[in-house]
Amino acid sequence: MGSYVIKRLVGLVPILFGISVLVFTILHLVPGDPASIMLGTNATPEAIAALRASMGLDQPLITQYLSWLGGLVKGDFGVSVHTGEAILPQILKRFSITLQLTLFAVLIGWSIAIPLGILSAIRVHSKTDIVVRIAALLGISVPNFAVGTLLLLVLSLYFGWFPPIDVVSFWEDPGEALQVFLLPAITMGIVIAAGVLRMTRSAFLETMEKDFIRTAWAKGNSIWTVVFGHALRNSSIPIVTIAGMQIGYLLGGSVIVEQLFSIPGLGQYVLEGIYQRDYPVVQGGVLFVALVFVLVNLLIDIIYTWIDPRIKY
Amino acid sequence: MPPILEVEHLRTTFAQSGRTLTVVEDVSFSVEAGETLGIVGESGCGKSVTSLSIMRLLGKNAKLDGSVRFAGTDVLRLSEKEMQSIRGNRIAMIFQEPMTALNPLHPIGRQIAEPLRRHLGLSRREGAMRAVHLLKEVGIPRAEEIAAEYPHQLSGGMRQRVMIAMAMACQPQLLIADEPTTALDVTIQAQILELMKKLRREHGTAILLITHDLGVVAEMCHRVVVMYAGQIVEEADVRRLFADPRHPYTIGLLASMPSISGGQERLQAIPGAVPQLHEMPAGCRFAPRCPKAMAICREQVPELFPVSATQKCRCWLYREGGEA
Amino acid sequence: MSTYRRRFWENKTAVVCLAVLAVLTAAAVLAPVIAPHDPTQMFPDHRMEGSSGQFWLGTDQFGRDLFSRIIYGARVSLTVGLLSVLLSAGFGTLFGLIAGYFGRWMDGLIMRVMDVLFAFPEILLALAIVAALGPGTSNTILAIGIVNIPVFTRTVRSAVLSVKNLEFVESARAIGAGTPRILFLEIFPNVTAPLLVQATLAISGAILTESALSFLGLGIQPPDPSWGGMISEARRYMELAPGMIVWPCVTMTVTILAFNMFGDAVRDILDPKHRNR
Amino acid sequence: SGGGGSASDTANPQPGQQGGSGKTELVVAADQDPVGLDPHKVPAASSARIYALVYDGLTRLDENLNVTPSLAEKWEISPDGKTVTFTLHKGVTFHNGREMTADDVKYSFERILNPETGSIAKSYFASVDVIEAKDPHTVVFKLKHPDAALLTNMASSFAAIVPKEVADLNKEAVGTGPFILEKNEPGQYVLLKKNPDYFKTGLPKVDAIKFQIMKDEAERLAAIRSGKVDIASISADSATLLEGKPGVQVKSYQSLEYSYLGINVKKKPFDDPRVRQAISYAVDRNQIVQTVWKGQASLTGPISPAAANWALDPAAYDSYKQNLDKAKQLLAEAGYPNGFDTVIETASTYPDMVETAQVLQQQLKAIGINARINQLEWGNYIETWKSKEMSLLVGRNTSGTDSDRSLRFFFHTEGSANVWNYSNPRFDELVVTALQTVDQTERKKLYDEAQKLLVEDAPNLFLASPKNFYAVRDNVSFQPTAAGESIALLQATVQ
Amino acid sequence: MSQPLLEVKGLKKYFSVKSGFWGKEKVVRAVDGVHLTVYPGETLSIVGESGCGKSTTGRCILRLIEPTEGEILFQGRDIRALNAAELRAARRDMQLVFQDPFASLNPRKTVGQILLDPLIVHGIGTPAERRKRVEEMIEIVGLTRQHLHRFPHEFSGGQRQRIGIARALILRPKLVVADEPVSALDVSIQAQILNLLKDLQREFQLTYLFISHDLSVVRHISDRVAVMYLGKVVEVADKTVLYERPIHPYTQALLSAVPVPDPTREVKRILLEGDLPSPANPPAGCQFHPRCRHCMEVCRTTVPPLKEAEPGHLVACHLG
Ligand SMILES: Nc1ncnc2c1ncn2[C@@H]1O[C@H](COP(=O)(O)OP(=O)(O)OP(=O)(O)O)[C@@H](O)[C@H]1O
Ligand SMILES: Nc1ncnc2c1ncn2[C@@H]1O[C@H](COP(=O)(O)OP(=O)(O)OP(=O)(O)O)[C@@H](O)[C@H]1O
Ligand SMILES: [Mg+2]
Ligand SMILES: [Mg+2]
Repeated sequence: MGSYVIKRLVGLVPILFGISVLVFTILHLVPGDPASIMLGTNATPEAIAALRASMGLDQPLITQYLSWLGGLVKGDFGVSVHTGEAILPQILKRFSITLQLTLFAVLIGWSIAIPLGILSAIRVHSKTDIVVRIAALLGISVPNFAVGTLLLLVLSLYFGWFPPIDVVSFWEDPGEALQVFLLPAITMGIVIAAGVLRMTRSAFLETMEKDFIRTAWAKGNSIWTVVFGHALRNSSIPIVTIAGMQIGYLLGGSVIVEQLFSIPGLGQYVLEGIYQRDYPVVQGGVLFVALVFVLVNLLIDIIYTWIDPRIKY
Repeated sequence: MPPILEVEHLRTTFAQSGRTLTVVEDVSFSVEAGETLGIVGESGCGKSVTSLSIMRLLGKNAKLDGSVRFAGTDVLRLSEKEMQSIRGNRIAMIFQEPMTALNPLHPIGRQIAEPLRRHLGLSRREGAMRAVHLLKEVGIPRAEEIAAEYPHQLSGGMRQRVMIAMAMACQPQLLIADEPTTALDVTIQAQILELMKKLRREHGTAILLITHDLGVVAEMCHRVVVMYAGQIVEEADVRRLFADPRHPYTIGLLASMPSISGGQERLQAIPGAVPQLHEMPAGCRFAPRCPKAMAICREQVPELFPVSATQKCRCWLYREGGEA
Repeated sequence: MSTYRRRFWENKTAVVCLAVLAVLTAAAVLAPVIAPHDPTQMFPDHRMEGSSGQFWLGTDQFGRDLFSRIIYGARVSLTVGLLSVLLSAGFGTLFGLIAGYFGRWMDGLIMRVMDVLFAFPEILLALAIVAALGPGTSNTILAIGIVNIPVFTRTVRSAVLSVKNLEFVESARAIGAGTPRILFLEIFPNVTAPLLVQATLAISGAILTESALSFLGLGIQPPDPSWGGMISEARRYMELAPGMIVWPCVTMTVTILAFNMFGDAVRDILDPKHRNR
Repeated sequence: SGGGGSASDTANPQPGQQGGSGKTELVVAADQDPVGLDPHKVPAASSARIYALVYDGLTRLDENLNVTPSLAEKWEISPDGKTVTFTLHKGVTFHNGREMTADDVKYSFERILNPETGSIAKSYFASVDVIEAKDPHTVVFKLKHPDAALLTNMASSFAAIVPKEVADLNKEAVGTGPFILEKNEPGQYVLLKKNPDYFKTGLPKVDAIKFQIMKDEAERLAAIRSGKVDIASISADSATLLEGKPGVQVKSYQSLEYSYLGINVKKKPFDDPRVRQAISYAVDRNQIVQTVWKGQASLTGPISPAAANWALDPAAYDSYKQNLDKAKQLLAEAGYPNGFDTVIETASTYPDMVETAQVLQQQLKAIGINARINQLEWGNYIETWKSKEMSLLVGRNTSGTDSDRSLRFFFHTEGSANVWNYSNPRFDELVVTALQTVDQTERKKLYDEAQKLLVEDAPNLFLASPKNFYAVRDNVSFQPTAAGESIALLQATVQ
Repeated sequence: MSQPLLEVKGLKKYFSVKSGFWGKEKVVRAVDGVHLTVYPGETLSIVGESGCGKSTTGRCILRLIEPTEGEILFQGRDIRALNAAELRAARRDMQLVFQDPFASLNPRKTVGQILLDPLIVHGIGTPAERRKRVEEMIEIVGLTRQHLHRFPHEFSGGQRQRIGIARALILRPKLVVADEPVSALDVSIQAQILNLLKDLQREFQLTYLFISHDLSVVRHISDRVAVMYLGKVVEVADKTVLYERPIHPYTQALLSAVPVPDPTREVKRILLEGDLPSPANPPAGCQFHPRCRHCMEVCRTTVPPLKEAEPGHLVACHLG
């Protein structure tokens, strides 16, 4: 296992390298440069030139890339060309917010999806099943910026409620944080729930047809034992897989939800970076997101071994 | 002494995409305590469905008619809860595929202990100890170690032994074995058949043995029921059946088997194929393939006519109760 | 195939969804005939009105007819959905076939490249591509298309892996068939089912991604209507003119629902084992 | 919201009389993060709204955009107009406790003028030749030529006086202003607290201001409704919604901004003034006012009507009255009787620009001009703007507190923001002369002519100057004006 | 005897299976030195338990998988020396019938297409001729022309197996490797297919390499029988000789384990201990020694060679 993890981590290097090249290339293909964006339509050419020079953008691209990469190898993500702030602390700070939001959203999503998915599978083809399935499909069919806006509107208009405006962490003030993250988490949770529900249902249906489930019934077990003692764990690999994908994606920051609810998460950070052409920010941010994504996948693979003794690395 | 299991006019239908499929039609048989009854028939003739009907393990789309009396009570009339207390306790079952019939994620010992804990209320530790004991009884070496292992770490034969240990855990009165050796190699099959014989001897368990291998039937069973397309076509004492098969299907079946002792230049194949469930012929279901089919065979369903005290046959040839 | 056809007609969901999609497509194709107004025509005196005889679903902030815009929007949204999926399915299938069939370093190389694309946050990738190429329908299609390639590659690859060791592939080799023949005539037809299912799901995903791009200001160019664009524009008028957001949302949801349910139904039809899922 | 990335409204608070009371905090919803806080380097509106409260300039504009004293108590201009002597307010300290002196002023302006700083304010002070600190409280500016805009420009927050000892003002904001930067939490909020030693007694009136970053209009609206924020800038649409609702008041003022359609006068067919004229006649500016701004905007020329002293009445411009026949005729004369195809570029970031573009596109159709809209992501837009290669471009400008900026900066042949390739020697002469003319009536005459000339030549169509809206909670008194948010915040009180 | 059609000498196929990560590569000796000779017109059967390497041997012979070692002479030509194009051409003469009638036909093709494919691949005949040949073939295997337009899933298992046989025979091969062609079928259907195979052999002068684990079927169909155990051939003989007078202890046990459909017969059975060992980790010496009743010291250390115990009867046992 240990060597497996090491091998996976080593395998990460080319992926991250590929991503860094890709990000760098795309970013520099995008028209616009940070200096003129910063100065806007008031700019004078010399002001732009001066700013570019102070941002180090007057150097050849390859030099810029290599010096960035050089820093990266040493664990230095560089500084924002706009504010001159170090990037890594910002990333970590925002990641912690995104992480909390994601976990909360996942919690909401799963606590809706898994019971309903199981229920739907057990009562397959019943009215409950049909309603649950359609609800799940609706959940993935509505754009989430519409859902988010609607939530905000309804709550503020009819209930005069608005989440606390300062984003606090769960470990600082759980009650407050709960309120802060509630709406965005619900907005994200709906999409998560829809995906997980569908997967839970189909995985469960598949498992419930397996021979060993018949064996479990034949032993005289109650439905409770069959479902939770035998079927659940056996269905969990695809569920964990999709959940892992979702978490991986969301940890990259749900750009739209963060934008909608002014959550200063990682997605926003990178998005702003793109808008501002803050190259090091985008490069560092995306790389970090990719790293997290891949690590989450690794974690999922390790969870597999814990779920299923047949899986060995 | 009344039979331990009496199945009467069992009819199992499935509701499927708007149609009703009758898979098992008017099946009646009984199993005495300590007796082994074989059910033989070709793939898809309803052997498994019959056994699952007895256990009431078919899905919601199945409908059961007739009666299945186990030790005097009709299990078809029991509540699900009552049924649960019978399954794995007084009637146990083993299946064809030992690989897939075991939960891949639970250790062997735990799976064997499960019925014990459920039905006999054993503690986790007692269950574990009993499990090891049972593993030894079915001839598994290093039982303590194996109890902690997972199904995928065992060979096919070992897994089937585990299945048997699990089924025998609560000392059931009836064991339903649905093709317990089909997936195994002959040498392993021989081991498993020996084991079943030994357990039968020691515990006096009645066995309902489902198979399509007439060799296994000859070796294991006291009486045999031959099924064709969801119906029982012949029922007989095992010696009678092999010595004097009556139904044209049984006769054809025996003739179409190549023999290990050689001697046939050409096999007597039964022409045609088993009819599909949704296009069952009217009259006798075997009629389209039957060399002796008569006009009546294509129109009316024959009853299970008694041929002798120990033999019944669903064929118009035996309508008068005697030889035709 | 006849059984598939029969199973299709027996599957009510599939038929209903297909009907809905057919109506939508017809509406999109016949937009100039059906739409009561030019979708970009502004009626300054009728801004943000509710539904009326003249404007069936009301008007937007410019006084443009919402009904006409939704119908024309179907053109854009369906085009974006279909073409982008065609793009990603095309490349994804090719890569997936090659990676799955040849395995080894080929597989390694292709899948690592896909990992790179996959690990890149989807919407950011689309955003960056659109920003780099400039906005417009074709670039939106390209961006969404590229973003979806990895999913198709993975789908096809895993389907290939499950098929390539089946005996019929071996038998094709046994009769002396060459690699291209095996790849395209034997294996490919057997990956079409997951491909089709993935495609219907991806179409709805693409429509949603387009709307997200519009939300971020980079979708289809105004004044051409796309549902996503209409919704993101209407967000600001949610209270003043709820119809502006409700109707496109409803249409879009129904469409995506139809695609998704159709995908599910197709899976059921093509895979008898998965009847219930 | 900042228009076209232009400098925020630069204005300085006027000294007030009353003292503050109680522990009061104002929460202001801001739509963007500040991207840095060095007033000489960062021109972004989102930054300027904050450092305008942290720093002071030598002068300040009042509500009516008149120049008033600030750090400079008074000033004297030599008769030839080329020497300006400032007397500094005594006893003014920086937030770090050190007293502000003439050396700081000299340092600040030299920093602005140093090309390496890259300050956009450098162009404001092109006339400055030498700066001398005569004594701790006297600074003398020697000019190359008389500069009528100098004092106004000094009121800009980009001309803030900074302490010479602070190396990086982005990391450490140290000014003399009414508020001290307490905390900057990127993506979340900026917290300012009252400067107890502010040199103008009685100001500011609140103990703290918190700028809460809320990028989404819907969110700002919901926040003000539920009372989570006290002040929020909102759009005209939202203003309609809040009008008459309990708990919230809508405050508005005529802004200095205007939206425009920029035309590249080098590019065919726009090189022909008749084509540009035709476009002007084809455009119904009132419809833009109605549709895009929901009636909450005024017609405008090159100078926003907010600068009442300088702006001409738009009614005076003939081409402002939509006249399709005339437009078609002009097009035909120019050789395009059937119109032509072209592209309108605009920024996706600002919905009003996109909407303006759409209305224009429809209106141009009427005279056969088929324009495709290209909405660009902001960085891309800036690039296009800079390129001088666009055909038509919809944008928004702040016309500036001084007419010199409104005209010379944007349209002089050498003007930094003249990306339209516009060049008219007469116009150049007018605006250069006006800059050096100290007599205000004389100056106004020159500018009047320049404005007319500009509308005639139409390198830009000046479309509408919107009102800006603030939603303000009932318990807050806050009166925004064109002079800027900062002055209003300085005066704001909370019950 | 005549010239052998097929000679297999020292055939080995090792699979390397990665278990664990990094380095821990296990070698599965699926086939570990197989010698076979098949004469024209005869049926040689390979029997043995699951996993003993029967299928791998069959596939290696057709070079559907690359053998690790050994010589495969088909009509005197070494199959292993052929290049890709030659190999494809050579496949006209050697065909394969598969065990699983469900997996061996492409579900997306009609039966007609499936049967046409071999002809197209080898460029045989004009389209009209091809069609004719396909129609003839389908009737030869006992189906009708109407069946050509259907898809495989519309057929029963026995019918599918007929289609599989038709596909193998449409190129008129000399050698047919039949890998458990009847083990998935019911007895009554199995009999039909066995009869068909026999008829076809006579009609087309086919040579069969028949792979099966069913000893009764093997007795019925073969001329000679080879018994495999753990990747090796342990005994080869004429079928009557092998069934009446088996020499290898494994063969004896195997034969005794088969249940006979005769309830009157006393079961006298040699019960083998334990399971088939894993080919990844075969025992040293004689592969069978851990389960053998007659195991001697030499068996633990030395691999017994396959040698002639009597004319035409080869055994790999230290006893024989
Ligand atoms: N749940 C079900 N719904 C519909 N049809 C079913 C169901 N279960 C079984 N059948 C059908 O009932 C018939 C009998 O099946 P059954 O499994 O009893 O056959 P079998 O005799 O056990 O065959 P085998 O030897 O292959 O195990 C088959 O045709 C099968 O397709
Ligand atoms: N591609 C492969 N990779 C690794 N091991 C393999 C592979 N193919 C076969 N084996 C192993 O080689 C051994 C022999 O396999 P083979 O399929 O030839 O057996 P068989 O005698 O045909 O068995 P069966 O009766 O089950 O078909 C088995 O242990 C199998 O697990
Ligand atoms: Mg069965
Ligand atoms: Mg095999």
